Amino acid sequence: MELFLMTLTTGIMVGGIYALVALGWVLIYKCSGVLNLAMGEMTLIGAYVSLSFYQAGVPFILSLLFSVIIGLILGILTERIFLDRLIGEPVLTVIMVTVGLSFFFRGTVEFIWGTDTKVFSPPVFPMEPIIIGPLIIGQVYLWSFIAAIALLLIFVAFFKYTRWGLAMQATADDEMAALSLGVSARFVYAASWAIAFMAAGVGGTLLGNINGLNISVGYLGLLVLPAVVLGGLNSVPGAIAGGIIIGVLQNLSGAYLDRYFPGGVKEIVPFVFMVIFLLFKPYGLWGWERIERV
Amino acid sequence: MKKQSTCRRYGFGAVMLLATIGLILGLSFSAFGAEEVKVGALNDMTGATSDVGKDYALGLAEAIHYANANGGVNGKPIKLYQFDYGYRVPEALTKYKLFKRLGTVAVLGWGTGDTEALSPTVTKDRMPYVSASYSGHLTDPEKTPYNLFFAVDYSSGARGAITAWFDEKWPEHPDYGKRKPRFLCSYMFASPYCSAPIKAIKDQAELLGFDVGPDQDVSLFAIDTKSQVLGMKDFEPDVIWHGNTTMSVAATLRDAYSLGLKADHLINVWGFDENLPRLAGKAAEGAMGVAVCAFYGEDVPMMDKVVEYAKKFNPGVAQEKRLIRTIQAWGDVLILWEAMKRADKAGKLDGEGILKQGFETMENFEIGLGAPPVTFTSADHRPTGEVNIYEYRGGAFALLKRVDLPARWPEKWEKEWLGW
Amino acid sequence: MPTETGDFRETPKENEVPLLELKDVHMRFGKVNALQGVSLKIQKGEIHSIIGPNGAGKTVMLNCINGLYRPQEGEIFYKGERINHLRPHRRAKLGMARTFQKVEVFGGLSVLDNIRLGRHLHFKSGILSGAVYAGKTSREEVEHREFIESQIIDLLEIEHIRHQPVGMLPYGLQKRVELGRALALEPELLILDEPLAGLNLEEVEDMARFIIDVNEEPRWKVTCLLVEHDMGVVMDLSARIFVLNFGNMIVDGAPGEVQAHPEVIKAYLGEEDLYATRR
Amino acid sequence: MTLGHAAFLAVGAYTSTLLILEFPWPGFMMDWGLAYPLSILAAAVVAGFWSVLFGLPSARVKGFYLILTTMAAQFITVDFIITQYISQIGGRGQAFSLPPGTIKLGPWVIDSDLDVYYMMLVLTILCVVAVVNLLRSRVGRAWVAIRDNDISADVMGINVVGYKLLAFFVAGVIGGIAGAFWISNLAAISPEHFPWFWSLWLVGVILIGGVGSIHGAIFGSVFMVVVMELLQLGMMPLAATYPKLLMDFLFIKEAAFGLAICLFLIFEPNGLAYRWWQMKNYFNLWPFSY
Repeated sequence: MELFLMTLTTGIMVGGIYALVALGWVLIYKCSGVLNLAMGEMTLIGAYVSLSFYQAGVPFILSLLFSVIIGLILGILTERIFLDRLIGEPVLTVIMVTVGLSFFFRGTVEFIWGTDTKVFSPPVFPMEPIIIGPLIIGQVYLWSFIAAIALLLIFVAFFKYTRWGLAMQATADDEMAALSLGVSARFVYAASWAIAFMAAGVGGTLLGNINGLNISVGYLGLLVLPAVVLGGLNSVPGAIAGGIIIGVLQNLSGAYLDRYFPGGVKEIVPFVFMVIFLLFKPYGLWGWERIERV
Repeated sequence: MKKQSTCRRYGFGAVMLLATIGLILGLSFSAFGAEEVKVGALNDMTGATSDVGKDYALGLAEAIHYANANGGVNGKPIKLYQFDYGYRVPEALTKYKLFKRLGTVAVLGWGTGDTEALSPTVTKDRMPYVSASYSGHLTDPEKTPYNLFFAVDYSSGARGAITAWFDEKWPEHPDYGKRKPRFLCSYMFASPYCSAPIKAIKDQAELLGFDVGPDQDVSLFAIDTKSQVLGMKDFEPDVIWHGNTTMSVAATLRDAYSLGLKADHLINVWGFDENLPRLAGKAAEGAMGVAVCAFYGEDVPMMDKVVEYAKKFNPGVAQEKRLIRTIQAWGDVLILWEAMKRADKAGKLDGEGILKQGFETMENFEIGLGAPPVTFTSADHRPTGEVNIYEYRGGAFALLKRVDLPARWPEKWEKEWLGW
Repeated sequence: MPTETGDFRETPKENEVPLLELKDVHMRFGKVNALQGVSLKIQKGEIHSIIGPNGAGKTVMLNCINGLYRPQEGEIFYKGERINHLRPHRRAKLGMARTFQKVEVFGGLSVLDNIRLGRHLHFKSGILSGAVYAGKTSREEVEHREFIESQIIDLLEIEHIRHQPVGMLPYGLQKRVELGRALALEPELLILDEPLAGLNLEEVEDMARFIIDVNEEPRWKVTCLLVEHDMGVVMDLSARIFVLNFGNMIVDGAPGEVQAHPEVIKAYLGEEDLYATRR
Repeated sequence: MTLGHAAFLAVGAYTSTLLILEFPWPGFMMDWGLAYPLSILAAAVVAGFWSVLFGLPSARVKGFYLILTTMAAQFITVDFIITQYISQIGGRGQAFSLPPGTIKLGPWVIDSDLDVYYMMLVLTILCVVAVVNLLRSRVGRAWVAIRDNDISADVMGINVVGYKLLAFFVAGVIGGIAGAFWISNLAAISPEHFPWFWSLWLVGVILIGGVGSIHGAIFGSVFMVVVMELLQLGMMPLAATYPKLLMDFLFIKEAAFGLAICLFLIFEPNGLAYRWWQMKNYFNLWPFSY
């Protein structure tokens, strides 16, 4: 029972970070219809940027902020340089461009930062565990979770209550109508990439704080795909729920299934689950079901 | 639509032309030098084990420089072809073929997976393959005569480590004498490096009367190991064997620390170096591990040369960033060098000569570097049975215990433990 | 011509099993009720039309008939056999073919290939012989090519364009190709979703002629189910007319009856100007 | 489009290898060199069915979701089943060694590069001919129809799900054959021979060559391999002297590869096959431009 509770809580905590990255993914998809396979590498870039600032002696909060700002710039640049020219191209082409981007980003990251594990030192969050009743929680997890949730709230508020947020929602719903109301679609696309980059950067930084940072954080970024499929591709609450579910699922299976299927169950379970889930509920938990019209 | 393409078509044609010319030039390129002894080296500078591989690669090059400065192979300089293969078996196969084309007399290899995969091929090619994989599987000359290394093999090392903990740490435990010590292994199941000694470990744990818990699978790349650590906690072990490399061992130690797991840690050769405390911080305090030679900068014979060459050839790499891996690289180069010198003296500087007139003539050969003396015979390629266990405490590595396996279990060492 | 069909329509054979029958079909999309208990009988050999204002659910009804949608309630019978559970391709095998409101041709393929695709069901060769190609497969290809050339291409008068990619053709010809593709199935029931929409006057006449041809020529004798806005043509061609409004049936009867029906006039023919003239 | 094709290559290669190494062949079959050809057939069939297994979701989903399932196929097959279980057979970890001389086709021992090349030539021609023929027969037309417009294909009596699964099967079969053939050129196989990168690389090849055409695929692969090999050869003389450069070069290569795909897709969305078509037209119409 204790094991169960512990895995459940850690699952939820890591899931919060996944949710943050998944949110960025859904945003891009909702606003511009781009299925982004470079999300993992975007996570990496953000994480490495803030790590570099932190190692250079900048306080953590500030370096996180710098990373967010750089994410914003990179997001806009990426959209302008690569994606902007592809509006109206077939989905396949756009997906492959994001795959190309992921190679490009990854190569660049490896070139600049190498492939070694790097850690935030001195640690940002103290390593001593917190004990709450029967639960022992690492402070890193707790703080990361709190930060992720706070950011999620900020993003949601941004969409609900700001002018830009509303403009983005409008574009996502009906591009033509939004255009006719004077919303610049190009602005919205760029903004969605910028926000996705920023969210990924924060998510990456938090993940990097747990045990250090190496190229495999990019793989964790890939996990957002099962998460968003679970939630339905175009649902923001779905992405958040999906992220948390994937986090929990991963940890539970790691703790329990590993005995019966030794080997990397933890890495593979989200994908297995995704395939099975697609068979029975193709549009996710909250996705729009498409009705074929002829 | 067609008009605008004309100029682009020429551009495209030009590219193709250039490509063809480049291809021809590339094919006609070849490098031959007179009277050189060619040695190939496969290193991992970018892959899963690059955390330890890069330093090893630097060490190899420096050690070759040292060998050449001291006469090479009886006057013939050694030419080193060093390639990064990213810890990928396919790439290792390709690079090995390239070495054969280049005409190398021996190869300095790296990982367990690729070394084991290549072993039938190197046996057929009679290519001495001195690798950084100290897998026990490679020590049986019946099966893998051309695979060699200078240090204690993983299986023996692990046996030694468990024995050292049993001798030194268990008696201090409050439960000593009341119950069996609880023990489990954490490693990447699918990695041949990690799984190579596991059978021997289980055997040794049984021999010493341990209670063995379920294995935990931790990927070499892992940075999040919570569920595994929670799985370990469930068993409440007294001691844990970590079979991975530094990156993931550090992650596991951190998670064990932050999730409040109270146990001692025993770490395999490639997970135990100066980087471990850097990555794991406080969590590394008290960690024990196998070290096949002295740590960088330790006061042992030859260390002055190692430091001198490191400063001379790689001044860009800070001294405090150099690891025990450099010393391990030196160890491999030094025995290969010695074997080549002996083979050359016997007038047979080829694969078979290096094996028979080189390696298999070594008896208690002292490499220096704090490594135990090595012996190879035509029936046993285990270099040594002496295991050094170090402990990290208070910011420094200190020798905890030296376990002499052949002395302690002579029967088993002689008859049972070869080749796994 | 209308008089001839007029004779036929006076004697509906009540005792015969209808070719197609819908019984109390309901179709909902979320909260929208697209069809609310629609029933329909189509007898062999007739041209039966469905009319109704935009959004009445005509296309939904066709989609239910050939299996693109599964109605939540109600039953669909084809030659007395319940076909609710069958997927569209199985229904095609039973002898249903259809065209679409917005043409759904394979734009990248040539006219001939498009029609050949329609012959899909009549090809027998499997994957292995397909890979070898020689022998059975190539013989079969030749046979069907002959059928297509002589029967369909001749009928629809599209010899001159048969090697052109369909995507490049004008809209009217694309519609014709689509009809040809449907005919290549040699169907018993041909479902036509607004075959005349978007055509110019001359093309409308051609198309109407083709429909009558396939309905009457002994070689074809195809029963037609037609959805159309062009009231003039509908009144001329149809043996029976089914009027649909907001998912409900208003009336199902001979053109004369329908025209006289007060509710139809109110719901639909009142806006006669709008539908009689082509947009 | 699949993002997991390496998985099917892997299934083929492993089926073939396991059959050769572990299956108790009667002595005469080994002597006559029948083991390898038979194992190729088995590999084709196994890979085909394995592919169908992952094609099953295509009954319900399409487009991006399908791409995701193929991606999952990669992770499940290669990173889990093969890495964790299949390659542990025999208890020696990751890689299966193929001792030289194991691969025999009848009396013909395939162990030099030239042998491999001849065999590849024969197999490639056979596969290309088979696929070309398939595409101009009933099956191929049905696939094209489904690709272009699955609804009207369905209405025309084409069993859409059935044909999709058939397409998966054929793709798996060809992947299986390729995988089984590949082992003839290797001294050992390991899961690392089939990374996800490879699957993506294959898609990249097809996009650079031109989507949906066979000669596009051939152009693309020739182009990519030549470029990569050239880069490799160009680096060789430098590598000996500057290992650090070699390391960085690997990363630059990766980044350049990504960038190349992006640029290709942006500026040459029709691929090399389109170029070929243009050139053909150019010469056909020469000296007029149109």
